[in-house]
Amino acid sequence: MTVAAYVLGRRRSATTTGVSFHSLPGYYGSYVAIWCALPALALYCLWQLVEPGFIRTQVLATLPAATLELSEAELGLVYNDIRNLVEGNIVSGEPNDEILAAASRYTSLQRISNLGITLVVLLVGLTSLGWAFRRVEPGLRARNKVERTMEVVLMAASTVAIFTTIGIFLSVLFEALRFFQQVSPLEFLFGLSWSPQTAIREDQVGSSGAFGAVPLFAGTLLISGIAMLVAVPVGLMSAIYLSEYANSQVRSFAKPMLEVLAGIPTVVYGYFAALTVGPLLRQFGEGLGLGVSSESALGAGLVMGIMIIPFVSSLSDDVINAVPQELRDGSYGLGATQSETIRQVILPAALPGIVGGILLAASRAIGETMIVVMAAGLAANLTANPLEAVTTVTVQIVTLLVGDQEFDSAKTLAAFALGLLLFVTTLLLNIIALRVVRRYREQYE
Amino acid sequence: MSSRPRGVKERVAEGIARRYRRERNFRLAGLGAVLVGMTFLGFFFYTLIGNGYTAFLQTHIRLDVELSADVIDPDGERDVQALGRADYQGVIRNALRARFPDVTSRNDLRELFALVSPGAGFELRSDVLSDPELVGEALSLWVVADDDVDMLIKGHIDRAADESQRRISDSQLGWIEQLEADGSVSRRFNHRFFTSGDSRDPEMAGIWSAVVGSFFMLLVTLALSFPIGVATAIYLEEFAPKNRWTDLIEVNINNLAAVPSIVFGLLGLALFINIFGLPRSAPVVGGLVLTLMTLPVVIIAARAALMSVPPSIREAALGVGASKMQTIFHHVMPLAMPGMLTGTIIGMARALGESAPLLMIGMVAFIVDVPESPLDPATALPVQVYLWADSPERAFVERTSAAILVLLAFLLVMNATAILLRKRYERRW
Amino acid sequence: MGRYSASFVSCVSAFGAAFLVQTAHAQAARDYISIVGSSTVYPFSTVVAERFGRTTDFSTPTIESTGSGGGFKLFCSGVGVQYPDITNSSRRVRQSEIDECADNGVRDIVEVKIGYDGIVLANFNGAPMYRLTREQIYLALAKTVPDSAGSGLIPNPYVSWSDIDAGLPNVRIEVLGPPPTSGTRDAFVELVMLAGCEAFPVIETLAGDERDAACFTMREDGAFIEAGENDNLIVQKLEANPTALGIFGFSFLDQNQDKVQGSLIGGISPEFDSIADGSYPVSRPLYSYVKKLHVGEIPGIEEFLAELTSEAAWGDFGYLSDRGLIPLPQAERQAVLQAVQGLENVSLSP
Amino acid sequence: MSLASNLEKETVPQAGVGTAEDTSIQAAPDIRVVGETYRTVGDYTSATPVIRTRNVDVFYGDNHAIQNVSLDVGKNEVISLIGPSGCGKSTFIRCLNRMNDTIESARVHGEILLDGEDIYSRRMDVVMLRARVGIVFQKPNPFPKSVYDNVAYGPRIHGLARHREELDKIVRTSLEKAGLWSEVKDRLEEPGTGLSGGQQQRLCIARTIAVSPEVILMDEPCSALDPIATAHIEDLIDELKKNYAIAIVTHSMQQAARVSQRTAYFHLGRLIEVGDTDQIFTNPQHELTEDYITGRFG
Repeated sequence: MTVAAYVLGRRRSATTTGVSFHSLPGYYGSYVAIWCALPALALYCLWQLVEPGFIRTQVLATLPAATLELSEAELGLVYNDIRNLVEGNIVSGEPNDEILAAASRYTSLQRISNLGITLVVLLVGLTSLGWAFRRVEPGLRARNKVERTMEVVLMAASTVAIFTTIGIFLSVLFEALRFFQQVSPLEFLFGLSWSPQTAIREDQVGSSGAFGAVPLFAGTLLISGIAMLVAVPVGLMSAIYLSEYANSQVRSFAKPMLEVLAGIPTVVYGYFAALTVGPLLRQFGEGLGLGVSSESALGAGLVMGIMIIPFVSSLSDDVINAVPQELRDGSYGLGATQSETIRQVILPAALPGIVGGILLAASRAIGETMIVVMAAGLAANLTANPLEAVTTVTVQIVTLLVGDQEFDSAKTLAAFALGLLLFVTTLLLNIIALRVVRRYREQYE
Repeated sequence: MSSRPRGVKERVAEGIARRYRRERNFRLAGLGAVLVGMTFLGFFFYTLIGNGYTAFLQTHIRLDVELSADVIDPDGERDVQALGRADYQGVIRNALRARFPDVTSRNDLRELFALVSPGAGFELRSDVLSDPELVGEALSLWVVADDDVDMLIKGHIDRAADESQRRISDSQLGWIEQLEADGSVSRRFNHRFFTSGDSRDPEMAGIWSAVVGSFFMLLVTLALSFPIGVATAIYLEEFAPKNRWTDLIEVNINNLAAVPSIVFGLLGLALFINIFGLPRSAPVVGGLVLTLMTLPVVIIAARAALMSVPPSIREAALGVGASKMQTIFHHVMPLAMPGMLTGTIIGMARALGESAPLLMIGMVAFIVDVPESPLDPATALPVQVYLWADSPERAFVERTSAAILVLLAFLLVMNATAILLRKRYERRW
Repeated sequence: MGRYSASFVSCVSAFGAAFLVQTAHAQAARDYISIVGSSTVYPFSTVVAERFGRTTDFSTPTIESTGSGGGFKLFCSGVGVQYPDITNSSRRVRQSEIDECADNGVRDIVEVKIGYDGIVLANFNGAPMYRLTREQIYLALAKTVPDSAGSGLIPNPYVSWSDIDAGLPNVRIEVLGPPPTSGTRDAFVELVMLAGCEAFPVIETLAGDERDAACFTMREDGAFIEAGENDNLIVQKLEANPTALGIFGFSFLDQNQDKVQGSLIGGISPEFDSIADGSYPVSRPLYSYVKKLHVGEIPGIEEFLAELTSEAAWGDFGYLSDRGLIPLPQAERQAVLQAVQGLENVSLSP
Repeated sequence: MSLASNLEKETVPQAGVGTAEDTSIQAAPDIRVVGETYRTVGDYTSATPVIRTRNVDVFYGDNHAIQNVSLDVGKNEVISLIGPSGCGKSTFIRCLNRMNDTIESARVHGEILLDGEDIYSRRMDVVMLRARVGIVFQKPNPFPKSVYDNVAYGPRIHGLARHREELDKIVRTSLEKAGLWSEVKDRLEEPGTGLSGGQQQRLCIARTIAVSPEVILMDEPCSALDPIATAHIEDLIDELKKNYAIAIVTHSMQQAARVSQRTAYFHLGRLIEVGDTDQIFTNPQHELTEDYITGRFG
């Protein structure tokens, strides 16, 4: 099958190349190429979708009636066995004659199918090519048509985001609704206590189970806030230094190096936060006579801040570079120092972009999972004290989802409700942020 | 000059020292910020290399192994099936017994046999299968030591500690010291770490299947997120009318960047596995999930890059009669390419290091066999790191660090490639 | 002209096509066993799988670490190649899960009890070893405890161990343990907390629900720290924080003897033999569940089960015991083996 | 590195490019001059110089953009610098307040004195220098701030106003001097970028005046403006010369004739001729000047 696809692909590209030899300008070439490729491609894809089902029906039809009486699922297993045989994999037990017969049927069908689709695709490709080819004449507005096609493609690409959102929404919605049948939404939204200590086994009833999401969101905000306090100044100052002060060698070295920070697996940061920063802060705090939890929000926040530095710096760097040189000249011409120019002219001009970068970084902080899973612990304290342990929404989602409890218990379903809530919250935040940035932009552009 | 307010020069002069001080401080703050980032990076590398470099070496023990034909190939036909079934671990055990003939009690033998990795027999087996001529010969073979022995030799186990506080018993220690004394213990390059798949025996475990899995996943991610991301950015920035619909798309994109990665895992589970029927643990699903996750990053960066192309370029192109599409593809896009690449790299880096969503789609799995296509079950490098980090065996600690080092090496290569690309594009105009 | 745009279009469409073709090819034949389930069983199951893959001609099974609940969810979704064949669990299957399985056509499930996992309380071995009783642990970790007069329940007032018993060290109570979603936590609560709390007469006077709440609820004021399920991390945190205790599986204690020491519970030290003979009180069984309908259809399941239940694997000196799994008693092994060979259906009735 | 800023940075050196390679212009008649032996025609000194330059050479990398130029800018006068594109006039005035410092590859040799002090000496502070020698650029470049903040920017950074009233006064007088007050007095809080092109340029002049410089350099201040706006600016220059020394680079000979008292003609990085504006336009001494004035090239 793969070989057939490969041969097909090559033939198709060969025909396409043939077309672009056409003496008319490239647009006519593209036009014909699109006409040649798209229908054939569509047909090929369609066939790929239909074919397995078709072959399956045909192959199973050769099996004796007794086998066919099995349930659909079990038939699937038998069929899997046949295909294992065909593909030369190890099979379960010695194959009997029926299975062998079915396997040879499978092989021949597959051969026919491949041959057929090759011919059909070629035929369709050639036909539509011929049709398009004949239409190529001076009056044809090939460019408009090609460009229209491309615009549609571009537009289609932009809807992926919408579909993703809908997909996410739907995939968490139903489970979340089941959760809300067990726990009232009001308690979930405004409850000040989070303690999903309900029993795992049914004969262990009675432990306290509180599902108030407020402490989780407070914890998330606390940790992200600390992270932003680290990342924004450091990231922004790095961006400023690299784009305004550093010479090109330093810049070309330091910028990618900082970007590496974004690529370090979050698991590694998690270890670093849990094993190095956490205990360090604890010792330091004890030295000062403060009770610092070894899972303090501060530790997780600091490390998370380091991680998102490149998100702030990289994007800020780009927007700072995009500020026109005239503004710098204007400021220098008045006798401003470089730092005055940066603070009072460049930064205000770059602000919308910088805010965008910071928002992206903030989003990353809120959604970050592994660092907090390892370093922030699971204690849902409602506190603003960064030295205490807090937990975040994402930590709870992970813990609840990979736990050992039953899958339709309120505990697991709570993860979906949290996911939904987080999703909706960030959506609202983003809408607000977009409005703010836009208003700012309208004012100064 | 009469109308100039008096003392301007003096007033400027008055503040100038202070302003220069601030300038210097500001500059230092900037340098400091860069240094903070670099220091952390340096620190990370230092710790990782410190912890991980030993994983690239592996302790081996030299044994005189007799591949007696009676044991391995009793039929004498050199039949591959028969050769494959033979007890090679037994052969190695016999060699150990021959080396320490004093050991007789059952418990002591158990401890003695534990010096050699359980994987050693499998390696001997594949040696013999690839060269059946070996049967009947006596070889001096460097066999892989057990992970506990490895840890001892590398100094992670304290020899002076009380017997109850180490994994190596006193008698085992004695045997190892005997072996060391006659030069039968050596550390050699750990090629298995790079060529084999996961294993529960740390000395046999490697990253290759995870590397291949990550590669397939990134391939899918890059192939989808870059074109879709760039196309979306172009559409939104250049074509889309400013209306509620595009507002909606824009809010959506920003929002998706904020969605916790594990939620993407939930989506992947529901959509790709349950609805599309794609197999679990497959890199193609991982790639699709990571595509959705990295798309917003790519789109946002690509839009910023498009935005920073001066309008004069567009006007110039439109002015010579290019269509809008031509203007964008011939002039604007090449100029915006460096920025787009930066964004894509950040996105890909994030995808490369991501493990949380893969949990939901079955990629947090024990995979020994190296995947051959994006549809075979596979795991990914960060997941491998995560799994090893959670393994009880001590020897996985250094392997975890080493795997992270490899991951970072890939990342550096990616960044370097991007820099080269960026340079090329920048030179083009 | 148009070269860029044409290549761009073809690029995008080619990727789209590639994606579709991939989708169509998705249901490739599966020739390996698919195992999901508990992260506690994972380290044991993987060893068996690896041996199996090495010593037979079958492919090495893939094993996902999804948690017991997630494992059952997947396992019970249906019969067919896209569903796993075996799920591991650190607790026994629930009736509701069996029902859900049956609803989806997964009628017959074979239960394999593979061994015991000890749960230990351990601390850094540079610090003094704790000798605790279950009552003391209960007093240290419960949210509400009986007051000194023994007349009612009060919020846990104990700050340091010496507050509970003058014989215990005067250090802050700090115990790192698993979250409420974990089977380890569940077992710990039942085997330690419940046993500890029942020793107090005042508990007996409470009604069922209240009594359970009093016994099962862990304190939430920072003395008991839910530290996630990564046991290695707990071990390393203990090293960084010598006064704290941690709750984790025996295999991690076994591998880290040079770093941590297990506390004595009721005078018994958590050692292989004491757990195996049942004198160490805190251990729980681990299970694998097999989909009977897949046996004979997915290659190698029977052989895998044979490997799992071979003496070389789960026996007293089997390789699983090297990894810290406590073997079942000989007689129980025989019984399980028979049930597995006969592919007997799981039944929850005791 | 962003493309936009790259563009900006690269256009500047181009202003001074073209000396050696541009053979078509080199083929123009009778350049009698090579290297050291060259002398500017006319009197380049001023009786009351604010800025004196002697033997100035500017290099961009290997490119010799300004060669051996000596010229004074006198008090209360407008001197205009004319010449064909790429002749170095912009480069020259950018040297006068060290704006060329911002270009990495630029090197300046020779002597440039402001009130007798060498501005390239170590003791001269560039911030102080630019406060004393203001510059207005070709393209209006108001900051993305309000009109008020645009004008107040200079006084603020230099600490010229002790309190708010003083600052208000400076802003107001500057805007009045720039002839903009009546137009913007009700929109002081609106963004400066929202004004029309001519207004923006006057805003930039007001911004420069607000620092009370001794010299104002203008680099083709009207080239991006319409005739009405240009007339405004020219009136303004006429007004400003009472208080400031002004050097203006212009493309337009008519403008030079209208606003300046002295005119300097640059050609391929050399100062060819300098003299009273009337004399230059009516009776140029040098052949090149004559050719340029009469429109034979340029």
